[in-house]
Amino acid sequence: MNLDYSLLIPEYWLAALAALVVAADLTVPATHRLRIRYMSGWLAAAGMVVAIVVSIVPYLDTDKDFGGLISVDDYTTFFRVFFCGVTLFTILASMRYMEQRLSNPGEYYGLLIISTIGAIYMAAARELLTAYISLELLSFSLYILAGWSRTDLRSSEAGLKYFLLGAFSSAILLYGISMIYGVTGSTTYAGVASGLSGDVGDIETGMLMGMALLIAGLGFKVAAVPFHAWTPDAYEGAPLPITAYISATSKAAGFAWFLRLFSGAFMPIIDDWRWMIAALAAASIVLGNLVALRQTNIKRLLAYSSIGQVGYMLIAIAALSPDSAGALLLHLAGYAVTNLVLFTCAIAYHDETGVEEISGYAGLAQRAPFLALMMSVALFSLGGMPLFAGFLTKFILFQVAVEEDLLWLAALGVTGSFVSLYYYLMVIRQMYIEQGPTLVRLPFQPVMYGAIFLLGLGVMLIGLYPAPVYEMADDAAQVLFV
Amino acid sequence: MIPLEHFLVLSGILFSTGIYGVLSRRNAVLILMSVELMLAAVSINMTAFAVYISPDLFTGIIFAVFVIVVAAAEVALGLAIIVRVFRQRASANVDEVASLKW
Amino acid sequence: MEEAWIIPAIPAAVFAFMFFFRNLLPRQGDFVSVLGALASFVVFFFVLADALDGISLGEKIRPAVEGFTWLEFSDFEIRIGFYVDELAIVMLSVVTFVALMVNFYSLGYMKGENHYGWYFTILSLFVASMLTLVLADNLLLLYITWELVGICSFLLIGFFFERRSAAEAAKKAFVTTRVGDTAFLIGIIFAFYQVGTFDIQTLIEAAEAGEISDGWLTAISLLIFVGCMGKSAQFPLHVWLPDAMEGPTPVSALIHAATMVVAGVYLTARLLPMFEVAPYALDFVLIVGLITTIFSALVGLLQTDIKRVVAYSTLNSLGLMFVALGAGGHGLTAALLYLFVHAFFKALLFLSAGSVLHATDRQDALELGGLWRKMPLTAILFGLGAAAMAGVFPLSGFFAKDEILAVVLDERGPVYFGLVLVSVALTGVYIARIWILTFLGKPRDQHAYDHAHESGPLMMIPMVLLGILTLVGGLVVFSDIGQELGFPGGFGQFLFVEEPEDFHFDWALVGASVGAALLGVLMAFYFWLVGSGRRAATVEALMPEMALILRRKFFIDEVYQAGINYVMLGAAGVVSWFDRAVVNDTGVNGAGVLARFAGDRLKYQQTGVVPNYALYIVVGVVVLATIAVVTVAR
Amino acid sequence: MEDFLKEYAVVATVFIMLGAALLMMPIPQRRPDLIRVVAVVAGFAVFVISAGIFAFYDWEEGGLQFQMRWEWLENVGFFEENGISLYFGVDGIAAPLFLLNGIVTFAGCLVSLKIKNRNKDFFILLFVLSSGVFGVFGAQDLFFFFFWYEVAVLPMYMLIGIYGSSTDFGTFLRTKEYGAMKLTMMLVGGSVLIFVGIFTVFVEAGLGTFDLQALGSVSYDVNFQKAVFPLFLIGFGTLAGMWPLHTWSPDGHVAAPTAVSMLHAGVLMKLGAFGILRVGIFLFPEGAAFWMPALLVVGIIGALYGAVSAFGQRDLKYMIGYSSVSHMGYVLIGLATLNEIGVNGAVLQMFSHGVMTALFFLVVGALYDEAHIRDMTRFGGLAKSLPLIAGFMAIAGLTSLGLPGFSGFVAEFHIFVGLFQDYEWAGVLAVLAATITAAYVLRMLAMAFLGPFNERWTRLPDMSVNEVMGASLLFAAILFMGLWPDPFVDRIASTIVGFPGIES
Amino acid sequence: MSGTEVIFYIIGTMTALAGIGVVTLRSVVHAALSLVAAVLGVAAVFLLLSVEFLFLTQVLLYGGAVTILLLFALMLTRVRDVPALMVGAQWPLGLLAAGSFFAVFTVSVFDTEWRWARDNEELTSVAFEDIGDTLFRVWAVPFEIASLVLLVALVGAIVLGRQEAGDR
Repeated sequence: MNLDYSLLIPEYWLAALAALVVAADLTVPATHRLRIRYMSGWLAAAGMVVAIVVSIVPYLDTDKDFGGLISVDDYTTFFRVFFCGVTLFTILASMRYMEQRLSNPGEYYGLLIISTIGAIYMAAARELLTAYISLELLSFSLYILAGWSRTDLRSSEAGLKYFLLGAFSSAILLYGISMIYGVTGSTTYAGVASGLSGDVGDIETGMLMGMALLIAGLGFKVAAVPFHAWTPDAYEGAPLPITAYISATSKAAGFAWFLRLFSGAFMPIIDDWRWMIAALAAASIVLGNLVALRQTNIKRLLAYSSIGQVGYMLIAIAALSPDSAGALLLHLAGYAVTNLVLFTCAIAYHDETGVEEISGYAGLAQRAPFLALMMSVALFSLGGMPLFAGFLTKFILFQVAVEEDLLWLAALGVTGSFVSLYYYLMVIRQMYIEQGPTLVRLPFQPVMYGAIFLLGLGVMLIGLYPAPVYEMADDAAQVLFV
Repeated sequence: MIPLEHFLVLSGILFSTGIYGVLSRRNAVLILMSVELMLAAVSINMTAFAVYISPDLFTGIIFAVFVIVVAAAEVALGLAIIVRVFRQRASANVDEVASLKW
Repeated sequence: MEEAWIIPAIPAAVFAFMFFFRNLLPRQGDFVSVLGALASFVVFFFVLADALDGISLGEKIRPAVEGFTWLEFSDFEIRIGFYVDELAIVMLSVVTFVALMVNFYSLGYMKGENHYGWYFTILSLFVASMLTLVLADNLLLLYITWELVGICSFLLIGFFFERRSAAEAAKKAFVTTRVGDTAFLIGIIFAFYQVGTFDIQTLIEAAEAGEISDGWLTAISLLIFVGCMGKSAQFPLHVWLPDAMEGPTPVSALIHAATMVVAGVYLTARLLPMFEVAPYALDFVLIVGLITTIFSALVGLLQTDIKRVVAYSTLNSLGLMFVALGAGGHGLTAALLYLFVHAFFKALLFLSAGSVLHATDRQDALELGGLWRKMPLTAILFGLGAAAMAGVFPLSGFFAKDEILAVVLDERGPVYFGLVLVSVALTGVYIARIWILTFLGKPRDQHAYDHAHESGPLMMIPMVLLGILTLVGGLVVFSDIGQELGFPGGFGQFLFVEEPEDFHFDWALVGASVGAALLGVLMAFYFWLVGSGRRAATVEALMPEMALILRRKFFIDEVYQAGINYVMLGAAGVVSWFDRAVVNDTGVNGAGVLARFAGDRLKYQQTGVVPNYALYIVVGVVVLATIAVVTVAR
Repeated sequence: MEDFLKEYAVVATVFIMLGAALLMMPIPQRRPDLIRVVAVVAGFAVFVISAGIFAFYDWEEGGLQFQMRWEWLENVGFFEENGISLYFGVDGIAAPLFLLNGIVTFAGCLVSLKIKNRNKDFFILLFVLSSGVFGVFGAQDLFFFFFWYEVAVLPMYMLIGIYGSSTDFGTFLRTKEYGAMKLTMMLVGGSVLIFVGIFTVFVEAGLGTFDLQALGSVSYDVNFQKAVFPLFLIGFGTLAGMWPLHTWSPDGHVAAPTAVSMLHAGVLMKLGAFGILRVGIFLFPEGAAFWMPALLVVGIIGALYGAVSAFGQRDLKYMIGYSSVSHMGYVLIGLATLNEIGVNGAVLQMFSHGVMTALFFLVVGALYDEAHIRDMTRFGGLAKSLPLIAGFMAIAGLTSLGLPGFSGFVAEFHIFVGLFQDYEWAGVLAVLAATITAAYVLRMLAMAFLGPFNERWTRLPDMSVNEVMGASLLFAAILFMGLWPDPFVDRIASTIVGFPGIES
Repeated sequence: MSGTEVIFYIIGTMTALAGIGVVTLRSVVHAALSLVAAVLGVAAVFLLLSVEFLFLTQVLLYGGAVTILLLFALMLTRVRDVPALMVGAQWPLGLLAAGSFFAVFTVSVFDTEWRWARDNEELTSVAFEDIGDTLFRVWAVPFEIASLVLLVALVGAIVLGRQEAGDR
């Protein structure tokens, strides 16, 4: 048994960083803290940069496992960078928001960082218990973060709902895991797979029972219909940066687990569960996009839109193959970057005006052209328009589905994406067409604008020169199917 | 020896009861208690499988240990959240804490 | 003869030049246009001399074919080609001459109008198009120029566009002829698919050789003839022509006398060999011509607008030409002769009418009268034209009408002959009537009368020239005179279909023809001059309904207007409604509304209550699990 | 040097537009003069380049020229050799359309110089639009074909929404937002089908590449062709204003600002027809043969329907909008003939209608900007005080009714001839539509520009110098094709002859 | 039926009844006590499966700490205890859903051939050392993560539970 702890350096660093941030916040006296503005934030951000470096450099082309529980391979590396990146930008986007509307910065950043560990291990785990416990680590952090705001009543309500439903769904998930364990006799993915592939006869109903429960639990995590109901409420209630974080990390972590688990463990019986995923995908696309048509709050709109997006991503799971995994990773990357642009813009605007309603965006193009521009870029990208990431990643995603004979799902996905364009355009309409109450320019925010610019470049990069990212994603995906 | 299925049925009863509790209770604490019931059912399942299937590796037992630990942490965290909501709204009934909707 | 292309090229170049530079030139460049017309006219004589060189009596000139490929696409070729034969030469002579006259006349008539230079620009384009039309060796080029002529007429009729009536008349002219053109175009394309080319001679040869089935041949002939009907204002597509009098008078002369309206006659004449082969085609031509000629004579009886009466006389003449063409036999010769002389006396009539108009600013004969005292020369010239129109011996119109009557009698028998004779008599009535009303009697509008004066030399010279030609133009039928002029013989010996035709008087026929004409003229004198028109009023009072019908031109305009109002605008209304209510509001918006409605309903599943959410989860699990277990369970 | 120019000419058109848009972004809003300079220079540059592409397309050689290929995604995922490449090339069909877009873009720049409010955003969006159009015409890779196609749709919403105008019909209101949204949604909705079509083609071909030529070399199963062709037909047909999916066109074009109407009605609608030809018929000749009668019927209905609708309009722009539907009906009819003459006519009509309708919108825009109404019944006799506007309007109108000497005749005549080859009955109806066109064009001219002068408009200024320049450019193009169509026909024929599925 | 089996069915019935009590009893305190009973019943089942370690954990953690926490929570959040309103409006649906889940689950349990399960063998208890050894050797990483989970829960409980100035 290989217990090479050096494989886990990035996570140890993250844990240490979390401790450091909390400790710094506790120890530096309040008088000094005022002098070093955003101290905790900058510390955490710098630490995340280190974490990204540490995640990449030693592990290029590594393919090792830790005790059969954790894999450190291209896939893990991909998600380490991914999650650390998301956390980094969330931290950057949080700084001003934190100062204005939240408290306890040390704990806040600490929890963000620790939740990153959970997300990474969900992607890296090769065993159900490890994955489950990582999931709980991530979830607990998010429950707390969602309810972080003391000034906003909605925040604690969101935390409560998220928590209660999360606990409920994780019980369901566990029950599913137990059934799978019972049928296959193992909790490692490889063990499950061999337990299934040795099966020459019919598939056991117990296994399917377990899968239904497991899919429900995972579906909750990624917010697939009908397990989605927490999403709009949690998105709306949570502080904006946390909404951004949930939309990127929580979803991506769910899919990271989804991919590794389903490709590693359930590939032998794909024909028996494909319809479940396909059904969820279809339901998500339809419900998410339709309900989003009638939303007035930007967070809620994005929540429903993200439900629709989950539908697209589930298509890749339904069409599980090495190609589809690569496509999904690429799409996740594009989606996360796009979403971060969108949310960071929303946060930047919120920081200045406190506006969350879509109608409050009226006249943004004149008040803050840069924000409006980047927000439009992100919205168009989400709507699947070219020049931006969304077009290419969705294109590849759906193409993969068609390769696996899921033409109807791909068609539904394209249609959903078409519907989604309507409500994205409604936001753009507010920003560009409607006249705002004032034409006063919003002040320049260097940190936010810098972050938005970088992320926007990412959106354009994936949209216009996707080869490097796609190759990385594809390499990462190949690992799963060896 | 008691058949495995009987343990599973017992856990199924507990799990279903828990589901019913979550679906029908209004008080957040009671919902949490129902979830605990479900987790207990999970533990039974895990342990029974572990004992009947792979006693040498007893993965299920370890799993059950973790489930219990997580459940405990969950209760602690849930308590904090519920109490906080209660402080803000003077109610821990979930249908009264429903300002976020539609 | 190979240089015939120069004739249209000159006015075309003038047009292009004037289009861009007219405002840089003195007098807005009118002299360029006049010189261009003159040059064309001169070049025509060179071409004529070349054509006549070395042919003797009974010989046809060797047609010259000249041109280049404009557009080629696999087996589909569009040529700009010129074909010069006798027919083309007759037309060229008419067009170049009248163009020159009108140009001159316009110098005086149009002086001081707005857009003076623009007028001459369009005039040049018109002349160029008309000349090309006459020379075209293929149907497509002919169609192109046909359309160009149409648009020029639109622009010229609408020249005084600030008058609502002028604008409407221009529109009406273009759209009505366009209806005919639609059929023409279809006919051309059918012909293309039958013979694989647009070449006119090839088409005729194929038709004569029987390579085209009868059905196709009839279809092609009739479709093309419908085009001719539009352009030559044959019933029922005649409505535009009287209204076209809204244009400047020289334009009326140019369009209604010499050029555009005879384009249809020319085309029918050009394709006559094909029409003769096609069943029913000639009969159709004959009947349409007959209807038109009688119809227009009847309507002309009670009109009072000078120019309108002249316009109806044009309809009348055109109908006669088609009667001649449709009669067969020597009809071609007769029709072309009529066309040739008609150009002179009709131009004369219009220019005289223009002279009156110019002098008095009145157009309605009821406001005029007694003008011969103020404008004797005009009165004489108008009278000359009117007499020629009526067919009074020995004016040019007489010879032509005589020929036509002879042909009809020979080929179609006494019934048709009688009908034509009626038309001739009616012509005598109305044309004499208008002359009487205008120039004789007492002035009815003293103010107009007082201001009346003879027009200036720029206008009078062309009129006098035309008057002389009206007087002597008919003599070309005589072989001796033809030979004196350098032709191999008289008109019928120069232009013929199968064999040269020698002109001879059939005295009975002459008697009938002249008798009918004179009878008409005398009736006019009797009713309208003697007793200052009280007798006419008496007759009118006897049958008021009849008079109303005639005055309102058989209500055809009203019917068409109703057609446009109820059918076209109605269809537009229905389509608009369909477009908005069905396609847009139901089809397009409906989908959107449906989606939004679904969203509106679906969003209420988000109740905000945790146990509801949990219920969704459980239902999801149970459904998934049930389906899975039921399908797989042993 | 020449090779270099030839290789990069097409890329240059696309990226000059995009580059100019990028270049404008940092220019501050308070320097509109600078923006105008960039816009005109870029517009002129692409005009010159596209004219060069048209001129130097060697029609005797034919085939794809001006080729350039950059690998974009290759040997990754399911992509194999040449998976997706930024592959440009110009064939004989695209060459005139390049010229068209160059002309209309430049003319659009010229007339847009007078925009004062947010002109920076306007030009950025306009240039993105134009780059997309160039991209589609040049794309030889199915993915990028669609990519640029969507790029061209992308900026429309904002362009119309911000700079457009609403129309009050008395009983109901057509707002610019509505027009913009409908246009965008319908076009994107159409592309849903194209999306699905592309997926299936890629899988069916199984080559792992989107290279259009490679995909075209596969012979697809006939039933597959029959099933998939309608996706492309309807998808592209939506953009081509195919009845009954045309309703975005009148409302959208009316709501749009001048330059956008020009580009959209003039060029963008051609993308649809171009797509049907370049992708639909090219890949699925047998499917096309199966479905073409349906397209023919729809095209005829569109031509008549548009003409009759236009006849009933009082709003000048609506009349033009419906006339676009009618004329695009001709294009579709031409394509539906599937013979060389008819398809040739369709491509000619694309060009002809492009310049003609651009001229229409330019003139109406010039009028509307000053008069602020477009109801033709409320004008009258404008030819007196506004000879330029009236003149250009008349030219556009006459082109539209197929007057010989102008481009419309050449195009429509080809279409008619092609149509009569197999479908006489349809030919009669199509020619009838041309007659109705004459009726409504003349009705419009008579109502608005002829007749007694309405004194209310005494102070209305005529077209500005910029507008006259733009209009003259378009007029020159109309005359060029009308008087000397040979260059066009040669180029188109070099590709049409031997094009899959098109008979002689 | 051996003694073990009798005991199992008795304990099982009691546990199930206690569980039903948790979700049906109108008094929250009764429900909490019923939960204690159910948890202890589950502990007894662990014992029957001869997993003493779990039995101990269950009794200590659940029977002790968790229950007390829950009672605390109930006390802290109880302003009014109106028994009639303990159950939400959708309880019939809940019953239906839970019932159908149980039905499906039972069918699948009896339908499945648990082929990995040993038959007719005596249960051997698992030694504490073995559990500890495995926990820290094989399951070291999950263990560490679990520690983080506990830490997070702790920090979260403190942050959320703490009253601060500006709280609403």
